[in-house]
Amino acid sequence: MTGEVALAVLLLGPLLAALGCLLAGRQGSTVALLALIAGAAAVVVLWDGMLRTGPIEVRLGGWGAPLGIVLRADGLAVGFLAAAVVVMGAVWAVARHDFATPRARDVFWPSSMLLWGALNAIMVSRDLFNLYVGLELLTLTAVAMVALGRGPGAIEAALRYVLYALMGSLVYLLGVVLVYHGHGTLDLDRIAAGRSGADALALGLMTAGLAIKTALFPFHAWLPPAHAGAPSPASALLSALVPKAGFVMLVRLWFEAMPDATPPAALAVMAALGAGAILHGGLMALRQERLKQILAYSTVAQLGYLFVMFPLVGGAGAGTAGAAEAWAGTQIGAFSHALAKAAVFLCAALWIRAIGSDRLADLAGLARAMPLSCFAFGMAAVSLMGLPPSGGFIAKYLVMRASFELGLPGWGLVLAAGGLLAAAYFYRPLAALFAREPPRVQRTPRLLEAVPLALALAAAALGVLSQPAYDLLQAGAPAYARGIGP
Amino acid sequence: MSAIALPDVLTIVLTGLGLLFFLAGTVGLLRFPDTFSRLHALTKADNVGLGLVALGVALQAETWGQLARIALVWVLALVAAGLVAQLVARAALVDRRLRG
Amino acid sequence: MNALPVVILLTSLLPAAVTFFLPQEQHAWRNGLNLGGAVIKLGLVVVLMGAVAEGIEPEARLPLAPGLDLVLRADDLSLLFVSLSAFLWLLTTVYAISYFGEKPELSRFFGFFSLCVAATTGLALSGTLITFFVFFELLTLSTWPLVAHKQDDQSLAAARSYVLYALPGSVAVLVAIIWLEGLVGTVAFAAPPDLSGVDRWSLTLIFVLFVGGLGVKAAIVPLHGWLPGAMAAPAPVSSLLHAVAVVKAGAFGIVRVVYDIFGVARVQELGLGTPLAVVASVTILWGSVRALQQMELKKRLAYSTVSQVSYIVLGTALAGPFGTIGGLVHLVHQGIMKITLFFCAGLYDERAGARRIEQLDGLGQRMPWTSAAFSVGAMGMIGLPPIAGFVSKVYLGVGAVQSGELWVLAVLGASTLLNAAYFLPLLWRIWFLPPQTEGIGATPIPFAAVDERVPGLVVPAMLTALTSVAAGLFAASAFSPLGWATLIAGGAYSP
Amino acid sequence: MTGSVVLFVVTASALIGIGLWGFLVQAHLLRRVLAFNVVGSGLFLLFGALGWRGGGVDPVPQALVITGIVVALAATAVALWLVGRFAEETGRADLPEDRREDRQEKSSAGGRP
Amino acid sequence: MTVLFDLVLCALMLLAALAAIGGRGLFRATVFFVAYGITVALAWVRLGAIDVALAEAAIGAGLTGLLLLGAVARLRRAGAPEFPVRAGLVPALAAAGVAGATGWVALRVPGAGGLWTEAGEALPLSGVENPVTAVLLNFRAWDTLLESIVLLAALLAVWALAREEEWEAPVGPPLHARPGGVLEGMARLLPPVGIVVGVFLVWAGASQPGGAFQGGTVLAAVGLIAALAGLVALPRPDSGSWRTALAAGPAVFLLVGASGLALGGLLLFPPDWAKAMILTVEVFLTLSIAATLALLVLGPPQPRRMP
Repeated sequence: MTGEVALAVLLLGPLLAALGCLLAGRQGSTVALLALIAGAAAVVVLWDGMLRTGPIEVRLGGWGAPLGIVLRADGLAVGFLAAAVVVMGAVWAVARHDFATPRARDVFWPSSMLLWGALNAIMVSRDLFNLYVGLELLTLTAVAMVALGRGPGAIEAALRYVLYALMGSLVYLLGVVLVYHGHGTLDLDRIAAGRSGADALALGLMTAGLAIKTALFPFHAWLPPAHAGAPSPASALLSALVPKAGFVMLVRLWFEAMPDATPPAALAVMAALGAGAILHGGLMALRQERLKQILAYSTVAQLGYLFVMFPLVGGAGAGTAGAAEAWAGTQIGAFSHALAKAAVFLCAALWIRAIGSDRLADLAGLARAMPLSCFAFGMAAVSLMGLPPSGGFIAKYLVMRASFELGLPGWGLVLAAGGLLAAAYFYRPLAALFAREPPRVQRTPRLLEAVPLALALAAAALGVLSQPAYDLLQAGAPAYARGIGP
Repeated sequence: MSAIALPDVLTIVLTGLGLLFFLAGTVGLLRFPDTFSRLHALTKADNVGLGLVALGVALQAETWGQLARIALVWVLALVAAGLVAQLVARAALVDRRLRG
Repeated sequence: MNALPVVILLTSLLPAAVTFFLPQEQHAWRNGLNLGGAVIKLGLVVVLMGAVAEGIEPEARLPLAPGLDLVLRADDLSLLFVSLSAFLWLLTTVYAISYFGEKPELSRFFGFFSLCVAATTGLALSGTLITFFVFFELLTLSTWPLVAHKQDDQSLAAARSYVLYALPGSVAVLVAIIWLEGLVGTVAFAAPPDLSGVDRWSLTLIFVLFVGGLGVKAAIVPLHGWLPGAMAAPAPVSSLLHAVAVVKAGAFGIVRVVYDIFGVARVQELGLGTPLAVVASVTILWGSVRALQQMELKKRLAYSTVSQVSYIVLGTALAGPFGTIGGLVHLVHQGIMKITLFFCAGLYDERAGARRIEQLDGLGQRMPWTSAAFSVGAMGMIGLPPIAGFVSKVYLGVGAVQSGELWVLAVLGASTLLNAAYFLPLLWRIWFLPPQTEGIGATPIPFAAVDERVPGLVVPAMLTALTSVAAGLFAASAFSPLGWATLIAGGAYSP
Repeated sequence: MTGSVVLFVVTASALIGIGLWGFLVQAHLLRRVLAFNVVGSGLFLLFGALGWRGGGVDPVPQALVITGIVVALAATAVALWLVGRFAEETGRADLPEDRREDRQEKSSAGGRP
Repeated sequence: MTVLFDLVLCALMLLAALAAIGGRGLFRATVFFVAYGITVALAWVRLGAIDVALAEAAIGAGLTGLLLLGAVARLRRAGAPEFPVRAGLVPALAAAGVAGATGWVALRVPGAGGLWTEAGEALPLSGVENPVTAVLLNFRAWDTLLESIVLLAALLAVWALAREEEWEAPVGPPLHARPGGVLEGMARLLPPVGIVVGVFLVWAGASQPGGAFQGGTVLAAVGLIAALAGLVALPRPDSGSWRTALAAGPAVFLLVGASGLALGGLLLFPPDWAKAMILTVEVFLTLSIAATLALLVLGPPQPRRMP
């Protein structure tokens, strides 16, 4: 019962808080803080309940699968819920000082709570149409945040984002229509039980739609301007959390709902797109002049990492221990990317507040003036490069080992090359920070600098204490992810 | 065809007449030179046409509720047509004076 | 007892964590913390030495993820490297404290300094390949800020080239590890994996990847480009980097790969022994020739390091116990002697402003203690008895004969001559030539004002010089580096 | 499936095709939003037509379509106001990547600001 | 006979859609889009889904058409150039491919029968007679709750477009209704009728086609006429009363849903209480939907500079 209450707090809490922030106006951030504290407590309860009794399932309104909506908090969901709370808390701490004007404050706080609520709803939902509505809410709040950006390109970036998102959600919805026609239900587990001739086309359409929402390689054009244009605390949320929702939906569709509707060739195509993302994102990040653009293209590349696991988990390797390792490694990689990417964007937020610009030339020598946030940036960069000690490294190691064990070493080498590319494009800002003469810096309270440091240390800790994260993922993981045959 | 009941015959005749008025209105719209005469044609013909069609359909209504609704539709359409015609005419006048 | 390796690791990890947050002016706290850590570490290493001598091999295990555990395990080979790094870290800390004095950014320096030693200790004490890799990477990350410490263009360029070499190297090592573990499962040094089932082609490729990746740090010829550039770093860094931490880590890695993973017999059977020996020899000769051409003292010492480290690699490449012992013992001897030379180079630079060779003329009169230490180190490097260098070269020679690779003798002879060629002129200038008062040779500090009496700098140099001599004289005793090396070699060759 | 439902399914698919073509090929932002709405209504029509049973449409698709229409409206409103603001700021109604300079721009009858 | 009507209707739909997308002028395209919306509503009537027909006509054709018209006017004011329609082979092939595949699969794959029976069985327990409202507000209440939040999120996104200094200005376009003119006269006549129809729609939703969204749209239209005619002061984004109206619907829905926890399940409507709970939720929801839709049409706060 407590599990259901905790889930209710995590689902209804953020939405109520958003309404509270809308009404509270100036006290918006305090309402948000209360919601975050409640949310954190709920996640802890869920985490503990999950480990003891396995996944927590809630039949909304008591109606159950075919007619009503079923929510299920399994290891993967609780992991992302935890990552979301941590990132939201950090963004709250930095954003408190940033959004002073009434317009920014009255839009940012409700939107951020709605974004958090939508993310929680998507992670635990087992119903295709419910996932659609959650994804749409997530996208609209994200567009609102991009539109808040003060830069010249913010409106254009928001417009391109909305256009891509519109078409993405419609293509996904077309897939949902075909699934309903073929299976007569929208619940993931019931879809897995049945087979229908429309599965292949439906999955193709849904994947195309979600690929647009997750900014997977050919459809990523909207992400860099949007995440660079948005105000930095907002882009921390956008980069760290929003694309993960689309990714989790894809994972549930491909491996839980329709495991055998996916020919091995399709799995290889997904991984190839991921590899394309790593290559394109990395090369483009090397050529950017502004820090936030580098970080945005880094997100495009890091999202590519997540898709490399598809041929390892599905296809020939399905059900083997290697597949379970690749799956767990990718999820830990997603968690540590969320933490590390939020950390680097929050560092960018602090630096832009301190020196007014995020051009690499202006950042020269900042290590002397703001040592704490520069150290945090370095730690987070280490995790994003996949070097030990960090969650990124554990993820890269697990997926690479799985790829070698399953006889597909090519994908492992793609990850290795991706790590090198990440090192290359992170080296330029790091070297700039280390230059000699510090720029004129507006005083930033030390406590604020500790926020990205905490996130970066969390990402590093994920590398050292990854066993609890692994146990969480295994508790309630679907069969294919536990190394047991499908 | 056995003898069709009187109301059905009336419905067909009335709706047929109504459509004729609509046709006249549309022809007027296409043929007349300037905005004002087009407006004149449209409002007159379409309103009468709608009245006739509404009357014809009213004959088929079983309950008073349906009859009331059809009447409400007709009244609202009339008011809306009159209002829109006024506004479009005023806008055309202002536009002509600006460009005149 | 099993917790001992972890505590040894913490003695440098904790000071690092605390030092980062110490404000600049807290000199007393910072120095106390680091020195305390170093002393405790040395004491614990001695305790560990006793335990390992009695055959106990303490092990600590921290599970990270499935099949990925951080394992710290002390065996005789790891102890050899840990004792070297603990001893030299203490001296280098003393040296660095007085070398920097009041210069800025010390908390950052000492933080990364102890982090770097923590990585070296972890690397030495690692029980499995993956643990070794984690600390191998941590070493790269923690040494980057040390090389770039002065934050001027030259040291930033040096740090950049260091990373440019090191990261691809680490990817090579990672791919090799994962490929090997994909074939035989998790690899622990305690129980060498059974490689019989694996085909020759992949084994050879894995070996090449390992040697290539580790070779970057061990500065084997084509991959040594970063080492001379790293001279831009302050003296304590270049001495710790080149005598103890980075360079030896690479060599130690190769030793681990050859002895505890492939096994000497399999390396010879795969026909990889001779090519490795050839590469090492090329490095030895190439390093010495390049050292000859350098006119800057620290650059010459750097190239000398490039060639000396390859002695260790040469030792491992030679089949037969003597070659192995020679290589292993040189790991320690070269460390002690080279750090002496770098301490003295730092002294000459700091106290006399002498960086180029010609500026050394006549410094023997003003800086007798430093020059004496420098001479001991130099002669040791050449291989003159009774200093430690001689012992390793003898064993390497005998090893060469034993393994039937006679051409190696020629290489050793040639390199000894070359060592003499680039060290003796220095000694000649220091002791016998009159000081140059003005012109390009003159040192910026007027000759009369040169004063070496800074205990914090001179004492460590003297101590390391004395240790070099002691290691040579008391080579026969059980607790000398030679004794340990023989113990290890015994293990490697027993069935 | 009776004849008219098949007809509606075919028409709905055709509408999706027309809308998708409009969205992909048009450069003018307002037309692309309009095309998005055409795809949306076509898609919902398909959903309803496939859910046709005897006298009416299965209530679940009906409810989902109503939800879908409202969500589509919300998204369209945001998109249109963004297009308006974008036009006010840049004086253009197409995204930079869609602009082909060789196209001769015919300025409409609208008054200059 | 009816198949012929459907054929004509479908032809009309396709023609209207093509004209809307390919039409020469922007204004012409918008007008055809509204006509297209009406034909789609008719198609829903032909399919027997009256609730959806209402929604499609009110929201799909009505409000969306209004938004498009507003956008056309704004683009014209901003002087954005129009340009002719471009043909494109590859997009055409892609679109035809997707459409063809969808149609082919939809026709070839036998339907799995949907949830007609389950909904029928559960209807008596749902507290309402209209199965669509039952699904909307009971079986899948969580979807509808999120949907009402989506409207609020969209409004926040629209308000985010206001420039910093315009935040205090009232929302809506510059007004130029003549005081005492025809529009104002109409604005006095229509609202009472509109409110009656809207409330009726919401109330009837429990048993016949209708519901919160359709009723809310009618009430929003009434509000818009009154506001555009200048009878009602245009709201400002930071006015407390309007924000309470916006938040009321979702807040009540959330609280009722949460109260379900005490009765044994999230968003649980126990059969005997269901009708009362659903109606209270529906009333507040309609209020919020009407306010949100009206504000969505009025757009971000704009300074009162005359065109």
